[in-house]
Amino acid sequence: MSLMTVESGLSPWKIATAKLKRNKLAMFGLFVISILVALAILAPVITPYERDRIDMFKIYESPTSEHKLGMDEMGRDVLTRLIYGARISISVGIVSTIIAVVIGVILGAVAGYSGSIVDSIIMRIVDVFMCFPFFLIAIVIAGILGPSIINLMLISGLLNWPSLTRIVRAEVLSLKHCEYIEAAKALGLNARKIIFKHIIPNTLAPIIVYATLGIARGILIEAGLSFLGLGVEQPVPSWGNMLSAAQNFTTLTTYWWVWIPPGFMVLVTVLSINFLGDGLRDALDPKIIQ
Amino acid sequence: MRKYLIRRILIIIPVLFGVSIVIFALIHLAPGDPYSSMIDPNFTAEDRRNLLEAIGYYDPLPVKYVKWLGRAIQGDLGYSITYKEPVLSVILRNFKNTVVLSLTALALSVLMAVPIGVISATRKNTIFDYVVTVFSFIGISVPIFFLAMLLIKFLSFDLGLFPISGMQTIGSGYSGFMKFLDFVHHLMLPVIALALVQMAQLMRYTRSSMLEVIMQDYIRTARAKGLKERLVIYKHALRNALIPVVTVICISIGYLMSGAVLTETVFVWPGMGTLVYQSILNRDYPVVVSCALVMAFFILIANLIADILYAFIDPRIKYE
Amino acid sequence: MPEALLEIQDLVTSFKTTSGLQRVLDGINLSLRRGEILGLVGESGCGKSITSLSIMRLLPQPYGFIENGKILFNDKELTDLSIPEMESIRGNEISMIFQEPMTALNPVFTIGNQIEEVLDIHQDLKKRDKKEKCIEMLKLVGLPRAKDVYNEYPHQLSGGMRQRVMIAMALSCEPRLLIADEPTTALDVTVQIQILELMKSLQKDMNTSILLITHDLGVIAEMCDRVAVMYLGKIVEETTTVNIFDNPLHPYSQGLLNSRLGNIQKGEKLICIPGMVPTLSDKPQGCFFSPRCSKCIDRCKTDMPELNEVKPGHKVRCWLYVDEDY
Amino acid sequence: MTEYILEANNLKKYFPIFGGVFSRVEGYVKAVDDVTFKIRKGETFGLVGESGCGKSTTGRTILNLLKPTGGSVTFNGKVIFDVENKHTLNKKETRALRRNMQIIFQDPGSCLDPRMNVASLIGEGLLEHGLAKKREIMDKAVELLELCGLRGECVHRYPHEFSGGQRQRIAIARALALAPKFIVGDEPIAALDVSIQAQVLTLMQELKEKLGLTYMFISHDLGVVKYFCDSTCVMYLGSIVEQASSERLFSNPLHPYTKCLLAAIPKSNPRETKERIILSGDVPSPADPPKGCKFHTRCPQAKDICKDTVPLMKEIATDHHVCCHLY
Repeated sequence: MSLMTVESGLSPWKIATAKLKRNKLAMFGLFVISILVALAILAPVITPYERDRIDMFKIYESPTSEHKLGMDEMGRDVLTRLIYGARISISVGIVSTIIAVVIGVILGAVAGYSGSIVDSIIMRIVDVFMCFPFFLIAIVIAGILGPSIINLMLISGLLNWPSLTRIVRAEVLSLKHCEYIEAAKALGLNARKIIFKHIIPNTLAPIIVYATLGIARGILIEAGLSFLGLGVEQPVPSWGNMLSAAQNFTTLTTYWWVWIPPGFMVLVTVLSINFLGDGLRDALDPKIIQ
Repeated sequence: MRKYLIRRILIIIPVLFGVSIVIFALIHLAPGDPYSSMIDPNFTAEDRRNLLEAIGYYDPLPVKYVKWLGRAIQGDLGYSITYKEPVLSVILRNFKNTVVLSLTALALSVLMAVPIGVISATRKNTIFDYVVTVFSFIGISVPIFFLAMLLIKFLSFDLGLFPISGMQTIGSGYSGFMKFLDFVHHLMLPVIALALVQMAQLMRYTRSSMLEVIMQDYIRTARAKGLKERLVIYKHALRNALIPVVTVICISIGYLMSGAVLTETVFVWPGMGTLVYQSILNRDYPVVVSCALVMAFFILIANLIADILYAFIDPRIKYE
Repeated sequence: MPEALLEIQDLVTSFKTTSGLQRVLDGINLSLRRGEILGLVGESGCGKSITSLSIMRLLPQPYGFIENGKILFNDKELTDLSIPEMESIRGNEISMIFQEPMTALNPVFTIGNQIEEVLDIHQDLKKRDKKEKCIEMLKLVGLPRAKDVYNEYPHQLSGGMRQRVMIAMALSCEPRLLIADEPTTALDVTVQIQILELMKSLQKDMNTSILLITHDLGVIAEMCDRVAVMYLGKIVEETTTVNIFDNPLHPYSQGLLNSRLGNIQKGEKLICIPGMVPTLSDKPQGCFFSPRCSKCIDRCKTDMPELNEVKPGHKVRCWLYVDEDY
Repeated sequence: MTEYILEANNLKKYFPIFGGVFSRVEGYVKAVDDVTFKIRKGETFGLVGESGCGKSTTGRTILNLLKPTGGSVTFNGKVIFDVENKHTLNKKETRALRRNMQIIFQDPGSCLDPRMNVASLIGEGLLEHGLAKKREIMDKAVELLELCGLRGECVHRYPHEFSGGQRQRIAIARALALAPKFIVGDEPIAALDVSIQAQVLTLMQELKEKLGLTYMFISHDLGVVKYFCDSTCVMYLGSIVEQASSERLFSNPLHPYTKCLLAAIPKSNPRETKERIILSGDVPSPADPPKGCKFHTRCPQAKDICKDTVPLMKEIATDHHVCCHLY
């Protein structure tokens, strides 16, 4: 055995990685996201000014060589706050997605695997959540709970799980009748082992895709709620609350440098994540390995 | 078919029950008691207590829930603190405007998105398809209020093509047809903002649904019959591709309303979104919560319509 | 009038793939006489379905295309025809039935609608005549409740009934050529024989030629006058059905016949063709069958033999029959 | 006395049909309806029938992969389940049973977990039953692969890198890993090409001789069954209609359905003239089978009695059972 040349196989993951690398839009998305994450982590090192430093004489100063993106309504450097804002926006996206994925996957797997009454109860709860207009209910809860980052993460996470539950359930249901699951049963594996060794690894693809796109959704919700003043509060900068400066009509029409950069950042970030998510969807498509 | 419809309608009941519980929970989560501002501040604590007891403030939760549900079914959603009138009449006034806005946007986006999605699918991997794909990616990625603000700044303020906000020109004294034109003029920009975002989603959906259908065996059969390619696409493929798209259109009414909340706020369009936002700022919780209830009900109806339409366009449902 | 209804000459069909062009059909020569049933037999991936799609010019777009060769149908060169000209031939002069009756009919239109559509395109009939003709066709293919079926949707019919509907649709314009791509593979044995008998009797009545594609030599024995055996995009043997069963020449044809279990006695050892069909991107040098062939000689490993007529009406692509008189 | 490895008595498996407004059980699809058979040690037992006749369900039910609705199965003298007497195996016994009974599925595309390599696919059962330690898995997998005619170097490859026939060999290797005595083959060659079918069948035959296996071979292809099986059962709509040694069944079929089936096999040679009994119509729905003899609606020899009386299984000759009023 040791002398034999062993052929290393192409695992589905390797194929997916290779496929993803060929997808230009997805690689572009990944590249942009990497830069943004690096910026967010390195914010204190690379920003030219202190985050909350106020220069009363430069309120609404237009972009200059000193302040590349100008100054905001309180005389703070927009570029600096923009880079710090990435921290909040991205972490809200990630944390809320983790919450949604944990709830969604567990409930979906339980509903799909157990079937019968448990399944119908979980699915009715999903129906209830799905029939609230997502953003409206987020505003209502945010309004009641009051603005804070933690509330923001919770709201976004707690409202985002139902569709994942549906996806995971459908996936588990179709896997349950798959012949290799039956083969595993015939080998004597118990339910727990079948779920962890066969079902979960094979449902991972849609979960990864959903989670990726979920981060994008989280960032959009942060932007929306903070824009309305129901999310992140001053002086902590987030892209959403920077945008809310444009609620002031003069700012909207004249001091474009205060609100266009954060809006643009949200767009670019969400777009990159969507590119990546879509690329992942194609790359992880199980059809290619069957 | 009838069985299918009855089942669909019956499924709504537990969902409505769930919705009402969530709403009721929200009412109770809301800070402060909604009555304090309605009671004469000169009342003694004793009087206050008696009064609150009389309206059931100290009842146990289940009793309160049943009473609340009973009133809600009769259309009594409480009393607005800021508007000093029943919540329902406030909501109905604004609801109308939201419906006009979102349905116009929906109609526009469907009319644009479905043909573009179909063409994009039939010309997969052409320049047209790439442009459509990138455009729809941008559409699903842009925060709608940011898009709205860009439209206001560039189209309304810089170029002066559209009014900046509201539903009509204040103090213009327009009447009749002119008034309607003025209304349409105000409507256009928010509709464009909403429709662009909605279109992006529908386009993607139509395209992928179409791509899937084109691969089916019966499309090959249709071609083998000698059918013209145009008929193959617009009769055989489209009819099948539209089945899931129609469902998505109905369901997207809910998302449209969500998008409308932010759009309305930016354009100061006096709809549900503006009402919710203002009420939150005014801490007028009965209005806030009731808005959620009305919207949920509306979405539930939209989903039901989706199911019914589904049964009509897909013959496989009728006979099951 | 030429004897051959369909004459395929040096047909090369290729697919664009991520790893370059792949020749799925590699110089097919085939002729089909009027009123004849020609069988095209081979294992999956040998290109038999692609042959039929090439004739119909319905190759999956934008990947598949005809690289070279001629397809003469009734003196017309199909590869030169414009799209509208081709459309007027499809379903009218050449029609086709497919393997999967469950998915080959459009689920959202009634059976009547789908059959009338063919009449709409190719014939100028009044509305009432159309319906009459349609019901007549349904009766012709042995559907007992033709009038009801007319208004029904595909999902209300069983697989066998759907395949009958497909046949009715294909024959409604009395085509000269019917291409049947594995028409009974998805059906049960008892239904298969119903469909085969139906096709045989209709073929006699209408004097249609049939190109029958199958992997099942039993179906060939049942139906065909002549047969062509395909392997990896090439025809390796072409002769009468009787010849192929009595005296197969190509080692691959012999192997296929030996692999059939029906007429081997229990306990007898099966003579298998070793190995498996190579992939298109990995075609062997010389004769494509040489790595699996038990009679492989040196020459087979370097040169591809031609399809030679070694006996009247018996063509074979094999070095064993080239120089010596066997 | 012949030794039976498996006996199934009055086996039933019904699937509920949900319907109506409240999704109540409206009826049952009687996929397997009172089936009784015995399999001798060391034989290949064939189960043939058209799609939907319940042959696969029978195979899965005797393996306990589906919960039986009724009846009992005895394996190697041990009762696996007996629904009427409420006897089932406990977890430990079930596990032990799994070692002795394995299954090979029809679709080589979906019977192997696409995310596991060959070594872990084959090793899974070994580890589960403690038959090999982790470091021995590789050698054992190589050994089994070579036994099944694949090169041992392939152990690190993934299912999608193999052709259909090779995957079926891997599936066989996986089933053999536990050294079972009895293997159910659920249409194991139906999805394969003709030349590959012969290869896989030869492999199964060799393994049977080498390892002393007993097969239950489920197929719709009468030619394969005739060649491969020692005794054969014909099923129609969830019931066995005829049962005999393959030799007898194919030379002297008694039940009209068996006759029709045999007559429907395409000719093996164009010169052959076959007498055809063409059945009219399709198989009725198993949710609503005809009363009396289930075959009477299509039977060319149906009599009045067939319409309302269910025929009983009769032994016509030694080892030849038929379920028909004609006999």
